[in-house]
Amino acid sequence: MDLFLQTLVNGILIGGILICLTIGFQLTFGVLHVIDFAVGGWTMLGGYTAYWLVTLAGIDPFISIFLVFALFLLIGRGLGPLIYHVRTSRYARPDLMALAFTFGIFLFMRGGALWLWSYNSRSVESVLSGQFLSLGPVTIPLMRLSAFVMALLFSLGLFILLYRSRFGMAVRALAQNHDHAGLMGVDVKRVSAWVYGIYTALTASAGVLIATVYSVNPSVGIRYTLFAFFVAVLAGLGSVGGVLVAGLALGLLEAYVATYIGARYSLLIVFGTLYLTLLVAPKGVLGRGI
Amino acid sequence: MSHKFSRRKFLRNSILGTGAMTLGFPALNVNAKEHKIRVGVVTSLSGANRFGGNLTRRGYDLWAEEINKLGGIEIEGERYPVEMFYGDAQSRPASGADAAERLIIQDEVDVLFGPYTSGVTLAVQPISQKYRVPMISGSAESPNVWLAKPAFNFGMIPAVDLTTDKSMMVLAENLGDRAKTASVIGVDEPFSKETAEGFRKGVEESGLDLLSYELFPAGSDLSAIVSKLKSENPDIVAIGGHEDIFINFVSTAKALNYKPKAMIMHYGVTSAAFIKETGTDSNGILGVSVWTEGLPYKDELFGTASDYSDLSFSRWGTRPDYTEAACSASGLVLQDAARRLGKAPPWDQGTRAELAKAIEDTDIETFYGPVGFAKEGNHFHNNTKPVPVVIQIKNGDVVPVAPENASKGELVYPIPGTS
Amino acid sequence: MASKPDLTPKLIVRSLLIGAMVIALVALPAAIDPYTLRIATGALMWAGLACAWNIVGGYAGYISFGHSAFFGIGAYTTAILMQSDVGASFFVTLLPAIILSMAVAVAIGGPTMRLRGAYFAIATWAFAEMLLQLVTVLDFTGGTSGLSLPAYLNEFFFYYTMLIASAASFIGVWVLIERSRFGFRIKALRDDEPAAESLGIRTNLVKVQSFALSAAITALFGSIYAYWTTYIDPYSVMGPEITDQMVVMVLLGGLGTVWGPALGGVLLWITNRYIWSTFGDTVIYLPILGVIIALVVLFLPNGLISLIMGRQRGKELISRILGKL
Amino acid sequence: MSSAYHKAESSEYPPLAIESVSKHFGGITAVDDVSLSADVSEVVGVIGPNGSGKSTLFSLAAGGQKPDAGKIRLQGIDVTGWPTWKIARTGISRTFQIPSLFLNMSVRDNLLAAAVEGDWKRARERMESTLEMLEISHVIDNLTSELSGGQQKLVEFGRVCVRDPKVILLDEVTAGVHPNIRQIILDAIQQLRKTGITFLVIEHDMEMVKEICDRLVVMDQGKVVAEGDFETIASDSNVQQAYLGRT
Repeated sequence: MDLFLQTLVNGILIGGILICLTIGFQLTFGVLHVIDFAVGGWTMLGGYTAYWLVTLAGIDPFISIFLVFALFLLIGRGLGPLIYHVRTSRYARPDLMALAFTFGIFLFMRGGALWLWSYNSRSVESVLSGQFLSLGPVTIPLMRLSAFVMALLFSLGLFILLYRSRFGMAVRALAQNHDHAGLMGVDVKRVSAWVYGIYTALTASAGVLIATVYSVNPSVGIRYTLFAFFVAVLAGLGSVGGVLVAGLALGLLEAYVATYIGARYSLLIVFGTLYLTLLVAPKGVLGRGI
Repeated sequence: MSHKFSRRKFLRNSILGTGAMTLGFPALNVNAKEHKIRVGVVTSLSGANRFGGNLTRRGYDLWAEEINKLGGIEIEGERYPVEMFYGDAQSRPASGADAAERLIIQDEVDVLFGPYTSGVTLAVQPISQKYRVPMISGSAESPNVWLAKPAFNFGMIPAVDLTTDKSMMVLAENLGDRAKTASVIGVDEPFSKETAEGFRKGVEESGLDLLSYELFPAGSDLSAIVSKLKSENPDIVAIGGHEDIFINFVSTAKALNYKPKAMIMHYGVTSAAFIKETGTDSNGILGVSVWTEGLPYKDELFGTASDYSDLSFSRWGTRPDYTEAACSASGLVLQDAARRLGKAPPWDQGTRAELAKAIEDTDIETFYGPVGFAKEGNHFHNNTKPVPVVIQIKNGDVVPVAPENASKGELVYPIPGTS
Repeated sequence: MASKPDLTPKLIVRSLLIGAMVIALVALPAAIDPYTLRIATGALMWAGLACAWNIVGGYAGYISFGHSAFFGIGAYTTAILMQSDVGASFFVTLLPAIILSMAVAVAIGGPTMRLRGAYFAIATWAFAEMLLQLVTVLDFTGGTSGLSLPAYLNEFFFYYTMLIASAASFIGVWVLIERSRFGFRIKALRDDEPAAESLGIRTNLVKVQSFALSAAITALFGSIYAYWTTYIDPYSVMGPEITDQMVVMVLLGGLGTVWGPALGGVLLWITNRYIWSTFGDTVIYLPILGVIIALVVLFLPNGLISLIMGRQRGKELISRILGKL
Repeated sequence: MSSAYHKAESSEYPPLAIESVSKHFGGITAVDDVSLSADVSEVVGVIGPNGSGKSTLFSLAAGGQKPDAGKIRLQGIDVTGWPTWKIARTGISRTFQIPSLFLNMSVRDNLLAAAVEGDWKRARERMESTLEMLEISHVIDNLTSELSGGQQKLVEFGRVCVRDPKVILLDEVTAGVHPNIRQIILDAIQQLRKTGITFLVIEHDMEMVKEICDRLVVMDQGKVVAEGDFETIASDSNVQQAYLGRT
């Protein structure tokens, strides 16, 4: 029973990490209709930034996360127009071209990180590293808990931004229809660029916590890309609310399978379930959002 | 590090490339060979196994630099400098094969220094055999490599099935009644899985109670594994994996308020990066190593094991682990075999086959320990001489604690502050 | 629609060019060293794989992220059948490899191809990852330790095998898609599925057919690859990198054209190996490759084939001009 | 409405017979118990205000959507619930309200693609004569995405003709096109009906309706509210209230 409860906690907390990872991706898909291959790359870069900030300047990840957010907001804002250009061009398949473009960016990030910062895994130390909370038989790691809390804050913040602000209204108009939004006086290009900025900021910030929970090395990206994609389709691409459900579901599935069926089969069952779910519910568990 | 852009190579490749496309000619031997021994290194500089791949490179490079300081390898009274060529296997067997063929054909290497992973080694092995280029593998530890009976490949490190079970038995014996149960976990990937299997065998043979044996996919979240171990609370936890997994395991266990009474790992524990990244959490962790700087071995080039460690530290800034040591020792094997062969380079195919024979007959003492290759059996051409040492990390130092004759300190058990 | 070509000077020039290319390809091994031949063999393989992916991705308009699964099925079928306890000879293993991959493609193609766009892409990726995990936990696949095949290191054999397989794939695709009714069906499906359906085209069948054809070609190359490299493990033949490479090659070469994938596959592979060998003692080639891909997308959106054929209509023109040969 | 009754009534089946067909979307009834049949060479106009269920009726007839109740017969064959492609092969062909051309293909290939499931041997010949009839032979090699709106309408119309169907459904085929192009289409319809093809057309253009339709069916809120020739309909008070009055 104790193990069962602990597994429940483990699953929920894995879910929190998955939600952090995916929430920004959902936004950029919902609005720009870009499948960003580089999502794992942004996560990795966020982690590295936090690593350098704590190693060189002694800034704790819980503080540097704000710096990372600001930094990547600007980077993403800068890159956004390029993504927008590729996505809205008159190419044969602009969606694919955007995918290829972000694939190139991802390769650049991965190779660049490997080249600059070499190969070894880096642990990011925080005040909460290794700290835990004991609740009866259950142990709650505080780092993971804070990732979970951040997942909730991200979702809440995004919700407020989308539904309680002028900018959010423009974003939602854009998500519905690019042409109409343009006609309604929305500066489509600028809003798109900011959306991409917010996405990279959210994802890099998630990377800070993920690097603190696990560790970071140049090759971690591809796995995060994979999981972000999977959580996103399970949620229903573009659905921000669905991410909460899908992230928790995948987290719990992974934890329970690993504990009770065998860790060796955890990914097999997770991917299998995902594939079958997609066949049964082609638009994800909650359908489209934003 | 020689990360410089080689203009000569660039030009030559360009000429080769265009030439091959347009003229159709045998563009093979563009530059006349100086009297050098050309050594090709196939290893994983990028990809999943870049960590260990780069360690192997350090080991090989350190030897090359040292021998070149003396003017090169001595053959029949004359010195022949060593020139190193590299091919990135990208942690992929096919890239390793591409790299090997390129080094052999285009760079015309006389000898190969082998890859980091067993998978790449398995793909490179047939190519070294085809062109009769002897290969000395300073790293590959999977027993599968030697099952194939490679005629031209020689392994410096005993296969994991020879080391992990023994070290588990040594550990169990040392702990006596204090340890009764053990759990084994491992990453489901070639080397790690075999390490875990070795540990399991050791647990069974030493009469410990095996509480669980579990493999998990690389990159999976460890909280489930840790929680399970915590609820079983075995006396010994044995882990097969690479440094990434250890770092994640240690931090996940800590965050879940679990500290096993004893934790034994194999590869990577002794690496500087592991100790640095885990900090004080590494205190008390046990490891298996076929070499440590405290061992009483020595040779002419590097001096004692501890001299080697100092040299490596001053060159790279970190203390070497056994992979680096084994890779540096690969050079010593080449040196000795070339001396016995007694023929000046360049070596043709026939001579290289003789060189392989000479390597097969190796029987030397080095700072890394005795080296000699099995000539038959399931560990064909594997150096089975080194004896595994159980080490324990104490305040950032790697201290051999068992067996008796190698021990430099007390085995601390259980680790203070354990669950 | 077979048009009866007149024997114009243009046609003669084209025939001569094609003839020269064929002779060059056949004679190449005599002219280059074994390493360069190895790269050429790889280039042929990647061109063939890009061609296979293009059937589903370029013509049918379904972006598959799961083609590594079929590559792996081919590789594993050959590897398993060539283990000493079975002892099949290489060519004998090709048929089961192709049949198995087609069977899997038909089985999953129907339900999976009901999904569109990104959902299809990610579903196929999930399938490939699932198969990858399955291969790692099974025993007869050697698990994560992989399988070694009998080493047959005749570089000429593999060059010509790849050449034949690749040429057959391209000619097959050209005949089938640019020269027969099937081509109209599949392109109509890509451009507007309801409209295609309203014209009597059985789109579900066409989708599965194209998926199975693509899978079969992919598996064929997987089989040859396994024999060629002599050792396979789950990640080396089923890892997502295989698919990534195929996708990028087609996009860079020219999506939905017959010859774009050939150009993309060959050029990208040679560039990859060239940068890799030139900067081989560092990993700087990885970011460089990334930048090249991004730049091509930005400046050559219709693929490299449009360099030859001009920007605007390169895509259609090339297939039409070459199609008239 | 049994088939036995049908057989007894006429030895010749009508090319298209829609029998008491209904379709609901959620709580909305888009098509409500509609019956309609068209004879050989007849041109039937379907008119009505926006949202009266005309396009849905077309989708039901051509198989794009399945009716919740009722039957669709082509030449007496019950095709209800058949997949679209199978219904199409039985001899019905349609255009869409929003032109759905194969935009990455040339005009030639668009037309050939339409013939792919029919008489393939004569496809090229029919493509060429269709292009000639519609006076767009000069853009044969253009991508359809490069054409003007009117030309696109022509290509879509041409695609339908190439198939050589028994029944053609045209959904606002002349909406927003240049008068010249409109005339081309009208002439083509007149020419094709002489070969025995039945037309069902959705139109807002009353001039055109008057000119080519033998019979009109007026729909409002999913129901047929009137049926008859142009004069009868024009004077029908129901229609004026439901449709003409509002526009």
